[in-house]
Amino acid sequence: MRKLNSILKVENLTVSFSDGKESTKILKDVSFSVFSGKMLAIVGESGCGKSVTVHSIMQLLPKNGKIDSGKVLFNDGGNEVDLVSMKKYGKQMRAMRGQKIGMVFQDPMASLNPTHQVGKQVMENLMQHYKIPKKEARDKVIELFKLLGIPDPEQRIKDYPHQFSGGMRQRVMIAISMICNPNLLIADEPTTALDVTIQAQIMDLMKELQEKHDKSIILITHNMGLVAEVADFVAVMYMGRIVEYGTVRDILNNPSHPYTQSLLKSVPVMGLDKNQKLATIRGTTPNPKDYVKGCEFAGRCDFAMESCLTRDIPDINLTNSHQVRCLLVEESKEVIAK
Amino acid sequence: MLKYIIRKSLVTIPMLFVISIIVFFAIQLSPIDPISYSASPDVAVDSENLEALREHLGLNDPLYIQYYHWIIAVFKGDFGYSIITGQPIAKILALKLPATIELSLLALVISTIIGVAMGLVSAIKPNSMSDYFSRNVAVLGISIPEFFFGIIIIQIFAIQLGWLPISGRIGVNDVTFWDRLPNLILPSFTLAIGMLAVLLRYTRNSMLDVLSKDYIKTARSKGIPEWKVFIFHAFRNSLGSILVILAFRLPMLIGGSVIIEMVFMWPGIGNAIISAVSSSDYPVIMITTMMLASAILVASFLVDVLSAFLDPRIRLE
Amino acid sequence: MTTSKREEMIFSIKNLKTHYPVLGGFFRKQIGTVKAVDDVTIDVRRGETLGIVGESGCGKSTLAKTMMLLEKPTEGKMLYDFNGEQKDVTKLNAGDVFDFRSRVQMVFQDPYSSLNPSKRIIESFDEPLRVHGYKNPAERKQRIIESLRMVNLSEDYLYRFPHEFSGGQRQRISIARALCINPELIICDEPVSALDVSIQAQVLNLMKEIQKELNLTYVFIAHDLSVVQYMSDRVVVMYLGKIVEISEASNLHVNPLHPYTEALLSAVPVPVVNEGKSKRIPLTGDVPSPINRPSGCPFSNRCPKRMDICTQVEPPLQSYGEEDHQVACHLYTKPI
Amino acid sequence: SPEKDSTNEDSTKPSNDSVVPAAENGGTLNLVTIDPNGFGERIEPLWLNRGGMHQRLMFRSLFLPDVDLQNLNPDLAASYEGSDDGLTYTITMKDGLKWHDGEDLTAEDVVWSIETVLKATQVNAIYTNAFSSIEGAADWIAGQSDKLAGITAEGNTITVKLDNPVGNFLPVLGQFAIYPKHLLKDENPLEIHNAAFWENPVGNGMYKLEKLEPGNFATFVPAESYEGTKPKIQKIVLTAVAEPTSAAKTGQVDFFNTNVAEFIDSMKAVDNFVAHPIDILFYRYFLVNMEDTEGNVNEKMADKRVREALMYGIDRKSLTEQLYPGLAAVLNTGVPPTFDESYTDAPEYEYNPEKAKELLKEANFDFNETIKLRFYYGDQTSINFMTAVAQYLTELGMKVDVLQFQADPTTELYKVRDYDIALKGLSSFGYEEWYGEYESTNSNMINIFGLDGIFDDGVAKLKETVDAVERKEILQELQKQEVENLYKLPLYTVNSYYYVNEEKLKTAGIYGNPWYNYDMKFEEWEIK
Amino acid sequence: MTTSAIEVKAKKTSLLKIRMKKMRSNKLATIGLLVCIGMTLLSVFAPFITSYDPAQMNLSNITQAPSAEHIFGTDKLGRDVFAQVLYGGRVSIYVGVLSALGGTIIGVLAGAIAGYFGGKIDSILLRFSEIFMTFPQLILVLVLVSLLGQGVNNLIIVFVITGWMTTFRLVRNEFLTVREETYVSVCRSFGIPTSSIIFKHMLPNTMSPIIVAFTVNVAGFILAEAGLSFLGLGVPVTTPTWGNIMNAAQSIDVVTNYWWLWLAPGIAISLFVLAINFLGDGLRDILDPKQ
Ligand SMILES: Nc1ncnc2c1ncn2[C@@H]1O[C@H](COP(=O)(O)OP(=O)(O)OP(=O)(O)O)[C@@H](O)[C@H]1O
Ligand SMILES: Nc1ncnc2c1ncn2[C@@H]1O[C@H](COP(=O)(O)OP(=O)(O)OP(=O)(O)O)[C@@H](O)[C@H]1O
Ligand SMILES: [Mg+2]
Ligand SMILES: [Mg+2]
Repeated sequence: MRKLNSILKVENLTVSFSDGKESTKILKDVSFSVFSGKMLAIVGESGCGKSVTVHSIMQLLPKNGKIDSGKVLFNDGGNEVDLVSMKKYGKQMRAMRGQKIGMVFQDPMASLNPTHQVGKQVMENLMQHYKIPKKEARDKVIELFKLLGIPDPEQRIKDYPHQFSGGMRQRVMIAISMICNPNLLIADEPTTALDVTIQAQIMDLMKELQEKHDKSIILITHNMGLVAEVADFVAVMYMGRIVEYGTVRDILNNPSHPYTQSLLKSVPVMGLDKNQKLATIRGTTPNPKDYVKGCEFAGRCDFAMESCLTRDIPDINLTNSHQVRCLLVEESKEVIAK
Repeated sequence: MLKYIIRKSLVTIPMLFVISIIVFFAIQLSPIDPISYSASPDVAVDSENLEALREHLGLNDPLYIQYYHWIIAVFKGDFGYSIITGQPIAKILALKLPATIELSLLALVISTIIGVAMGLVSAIKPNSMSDYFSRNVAVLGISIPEFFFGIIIIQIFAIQLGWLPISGRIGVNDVTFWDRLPNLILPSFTLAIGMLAVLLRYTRNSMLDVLSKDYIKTARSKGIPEWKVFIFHAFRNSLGSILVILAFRLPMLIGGSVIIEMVFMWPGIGNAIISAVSSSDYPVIMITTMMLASAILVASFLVDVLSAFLDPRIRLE
Repeated sequence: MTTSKREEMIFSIKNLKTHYPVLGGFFRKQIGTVKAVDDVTIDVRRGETLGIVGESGCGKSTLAKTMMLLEKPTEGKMLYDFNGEQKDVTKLNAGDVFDFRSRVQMVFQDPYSSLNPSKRIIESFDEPLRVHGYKNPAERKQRIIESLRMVNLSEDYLYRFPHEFSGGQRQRISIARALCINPELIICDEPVSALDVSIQAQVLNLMKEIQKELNLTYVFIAHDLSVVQYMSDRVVVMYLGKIVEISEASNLHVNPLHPYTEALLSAVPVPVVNEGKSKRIPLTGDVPSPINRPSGCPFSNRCPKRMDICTQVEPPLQSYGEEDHQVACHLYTKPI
Repeated sequence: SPEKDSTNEDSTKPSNDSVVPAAENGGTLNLVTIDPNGFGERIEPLWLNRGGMHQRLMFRSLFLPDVDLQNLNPDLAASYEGSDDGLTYTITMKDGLKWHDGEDLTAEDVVWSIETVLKATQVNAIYTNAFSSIEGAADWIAGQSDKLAGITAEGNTITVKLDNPVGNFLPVLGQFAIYPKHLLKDENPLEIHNAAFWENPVGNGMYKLEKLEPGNFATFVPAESYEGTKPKIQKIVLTAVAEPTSAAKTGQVDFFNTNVAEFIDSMKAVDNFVAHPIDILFYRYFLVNMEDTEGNVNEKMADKRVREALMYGIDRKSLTEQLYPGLAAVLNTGVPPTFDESYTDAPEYEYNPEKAKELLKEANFDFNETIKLRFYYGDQTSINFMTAVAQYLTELGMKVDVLQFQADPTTELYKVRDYDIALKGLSSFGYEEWYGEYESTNSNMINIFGLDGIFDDGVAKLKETVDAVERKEILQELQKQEVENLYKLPLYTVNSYYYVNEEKLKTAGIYGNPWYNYDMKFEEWEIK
Repeated sequence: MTTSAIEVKAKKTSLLKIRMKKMRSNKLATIGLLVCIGMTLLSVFAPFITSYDPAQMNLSNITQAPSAEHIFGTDKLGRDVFAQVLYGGRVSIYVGVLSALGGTIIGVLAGAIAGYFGGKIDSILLRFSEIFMTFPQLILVLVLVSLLGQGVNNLIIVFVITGWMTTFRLVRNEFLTVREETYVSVCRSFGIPTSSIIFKHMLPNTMSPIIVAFTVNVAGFILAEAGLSFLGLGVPVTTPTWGNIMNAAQSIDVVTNYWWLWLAPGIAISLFVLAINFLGDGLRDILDPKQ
């Protein structure tokens, strides 16, 4: 196994949203790395901060969102640059977006401009970053469309988004993010709006991009099955924190955070016996505003201890690739150590 | 696209037809006598020949026959005569419309440029000082009655300061547009105020709406400069609704100029309408109504075509 | 048609068609038809959970709404068992429709819009109860509290507004509301699709418990095959308004017959590392629009096992192998 | 054109007179029509209203009356002769008269004009009244003859035979504008006022139309064909303004007349203009609707004491003084008090609300009934006037409802007739029109007064009589009857003002009724 | 008929509380509301505020500039302008509110029916409203006024006839959206009567835009009344309304020399309409569920 180079390192990222006068911490101390040529999956329930994380990386947070602290170190061909230090819509940051980092959003219909031809929308990205003639750009787009399995690309680049099916639209989105050949691709729930058969097509395509073209990918999803199939690394988020991080094997075969465990067990799998009960998590996701101290999951955790709510929870390295943010693990580790 | 345009334009014909029927019969219901103009009550007139004229003009025919004659004549471009002045209505229109169009167009240009620009600035920086200012200007603009506004600026700019003429319009043929401009400024500005306010609000709202769309995020994720995001994506996409409101307002500019023309004594179609209405000059009322209705229909047709042109979802349906 | 006589039929749908007109042209004439549900025949048995699965737009919701008499069927019969008497519910008089509605209820997909945002929870419950003959206010309130308890919600919630609840709670409230008039059959149209996995599990568990407790019959619709399989006794697979396969739930993933079912199964990601990838049956293309469906078998244009006959003749739904396993595919067509 | 260049040169000052083409010599007279609708695209026909200055200068009649409208001077006619019985007139035309287009103007034009006016619709009743006494007029109007029998032309001589004497026949001819037969003979008389002719009319007067810019202005220059004294003013420019004061200030107008109180008020501030007030017979009065359209008596108004009460209850004097300062004079009968023929015993109805209330009480007036007060003048002064009247009546304890007529006034006044009292105006040539309204043959008024012809004899006599003394007697009688019946409530006469920019314009100083044709000695007018 | 006999506890709901709070924090809307109420009260209680009768003439005291005695001066009949503005407000506000109410009721009824049922009824009503919209409003008003006759109530009828379309379209569109909400299907699946679904379940959820539209309409009708009366075509000239008082300012003479005749009523109209518009704008934000 060759040495893994990280292409992106997120360090202690903290983001808050203001709502009038109040401000709520939505991301707390988020740190993770994305390795070259690997796919990192971020999983977690709705509202846990997955999208905010990637939007912070791209500096595309809405106006009321603010990065309070932390670094986003991007490896730009050997140069490590901190994206957070760049001006939001400045030249430097814009040079990153689209060219160095591509992004695919959840809803392919809403994410494409309905009044522009799809070809134009792809070309726009290319021509923003490379001074090349239109014709050449067009040829490149056609080429990419072919590669992404869009039939009849010469004709279809003139079409408008609404003339495409959901799956095809998502391919166009991927084309937009890929046209400048970025090394890092961020896909925020790219298949949630799609049917399973189409989801399978899109995921195969992304896997192929990653493997054949050596791209690094951040995939956001809440489908554990999908994670198992395509991801190399997994970060599990809960309430703005990464509670568990590791390789896909670490997480699926040895889930160590109670949250991860229940998440895995709460999904029915094919062939599950009808009479077997699904694992559930008590209660509902609390409001991030109400957070005071300790583990956010403590209130719903079956193994919660007193200390869970009173002290800061450290990240604990189980192996050098597997980290968990849970006191249970700390204790059992201590036990092992003893 | 062509098929779409043809289809849309075909819909307007029955509408016009229905409107012509309503206009005709509504006015027939009122007690207005179309030939009483020959007998002003201020002048002693012997009314014996009026009956002959009534017969001659077919006014004793059943209504549907009268309607038939009227609509056929209108189709042929014969709009009949004003019963007050005896002038052919076609000529009245030919005479008055240019003045109104001149006024309305200038108002349109002023309000569009200022309104859209202010709306854009507002939307780009919502809740900023300039946004706050623009929004209040907009509310003010729709709240002050235009005649009051007109009177105030006449008082200020014409009477107190004497910078601009109070009223009237110098002839079309003798001087260039630039010579008429001093007379145009006050009325067109007054006329523009309301429209400006509406456009400002509309532009702001639709820009804000579009800016919250996901595809704006996509555009930003391409690394294109913010101004391009605003212009090529946000403005381009809100243009549709802005143009819609613009086109819908267009005939209202003509209709809405009635009061302005009155205040500024502008010899346009609005003034003609007012005097037609206050003197019950019903052939003129009918034709001007039809004209304004057609203008509105044309405008809504334009709206359809424009939105189709701007929005491929409609165009390619 | 072979159905088991062992179990009692509660709702039997025969050759049901629900078509929507496509309007267009000069005079907004009908220029086509969306055959949202086309020639569907199903029997719902008392006490069972009948799962319906299929991709988006295949007509699941339309089928559910038609069964609930919210859409008018274009053709076909729907026989409901009114205490032993079978009546065609498409031809009921107003009073009987009412009776029907008190026996059959529906839970909808979207927990956020299924509660009236301007009404307190109690108000959302009150009117259905009143309409269904609970004249006494105190009795109504009692009934509401009971049904809320059934879904593990306390009566404190009675006077709250929907926006004060999470998605899972709302879906539970919706279920409680469907239950409050004591129905026999509940049609669930994707009740958990909009929920997070952990909440989904809560709701699924709850539904199972209630079913046992009240001896309910479910028609359970979802697009997630594993959820349907887990919930159901039998599973109906739909494609483009048609049923392509009906199978025992436990048997489905073991012995799928129809190529579409196979493909669907293979596309479902399994949360186990390094498995499944190799087995995937790639399906090319998208689901065609129900307006211009391919001739012959609706799946013929995407089917990896397509034969010549498939584009010409529509395969009938026939039993294959076991009695309760039906499939509409030429691969299994028995010579008649 | 050279005029255009000159305007462009001094385009530094954007004054309105830059439109006005400069005259070569003799100066330019600037006239205006006051019309918020701006300049039209034609010259108005003259048979309904004899018209403004420019019309008077373009079209002539057989005679040119003095400023008093009675003494006639020759104009198109050289001389006339009337028979003693007043039934035959022989009029001799001048020789060599020409239309502005060079065609001969002959007796034929006059005969044709008289024949045509009888069949035309937009015609002042003074013509129809006078000319329908011509022999055979009834047949002619009814289309039963193809010639108006009573009028013949032989060479230069026109002979008119009347069925009965018409007192003001010749003064009427002095007002009657002769139209060119050769240009209008193919028009339908009913619609002659709509003829395209009026866009470029060919006249016979001192000035001819030079150019008419529709919507803009018209210019007039002295006509070569005019046989009289050539005028000094070489050009007349006619434009339209919405209100004259600004035009007066900017020099857009040198001479105009108006009877609008507001303009008269605002003209006080314009120094270089001199105001010349003139008395004219422009009546304002209340028409009392005595019968409804079905012929039932209007109970509210039937009692004369009620009508008297109204006269006492409205302070006409203060109203006219405040609303029409210097412009209106209170009227008690059809003959204004300042005139010789006025009936001195006529009650003056001095403002006396107590008496009014008493009268109402005596008449058992039902105060629960609402009095419908209507008017059709839209100007602010009239509105104020009506508002004030309503207030006076309210103070008498009456319920009033004041509205401006919605449909056309003629229909509202005579056909719909949903009113009790309506404000009406009447522009009269003589007293005949005022009293003619009482005639039982008056097709409009008969319905309103429901008269049984009590005025008929007197009015007929008045119409026939020329002699001033006799006329005075008849008028006294008529006024007495009028006072007795009180069907019309006389209010005031609105006079008129001429405004002359005397710094620029020198006139002959003769100012008469602007609605009628009279000799203002225009040839003497000069631009200083 | 008791609707929900289970008494709904008058516990102040958080929703209402939030809205009240929002209202209070929206200064312009609060000021707008206060000004509207204030001016309405001034008009209603005019007799307690001024001793002058607005109709009382005093021909010896005409066109007086404002003074201590007549704070807004007197008009051409010597009437007190302040009293006229006060009393004029009564009619102006009455016309505005009643017309808006009528237009809203018709618009809501038609819109609800069109939006809920869709199909043929919808197309017919839509076409109908299109025809009304196509007519130049001013002319329609004028023709109707000439048919019905002048008068305050007739003007209101005319305004209602010509002014229901915007509310109709708004409500229709709202209903088209709300119709897709699941709870409507829920009601139907319970067999709740259609009228009850429309008016008891759907209508309350479209109330916010209706209320906003109502305020906008009140402003619009007050302006329309003023415009028509200014032209002399609205309310009978003897009824004082803000527009009628300004009718006098049609002549340059008045504009130039008697500023108090038009300034006071002009400001009254502008202020009131401005206040309503600020209130409406505020309500738009306050009632917007998205905010
Ligand atoms: N513009 C915003 N203003 C205020 N809070 C926001 C905003 N956007 C997101 N949030 C909050 O941030 C938190 C995380 O949101 P985020 O969109 O990252 O969730 P997610 O994990 O992507 O969920 P999903 O699976 O639903 O997409 C949520 O609690 C949300 O309420
Ligand atoms: N009212 C309607 N008018 C016309 N077509 C309709 C209507 N309702 C549904 N359809 C069409 O009928 C087909 C089936 O729709 P249906 O909602 O039943 O699908 P579904 O299986 O429930 O899909 P999903 O999983 O997205 O809910 C679709 O193509 C849809 O576009
Ligand atoms: Mg997200
Ligand atoms: Mg569905």
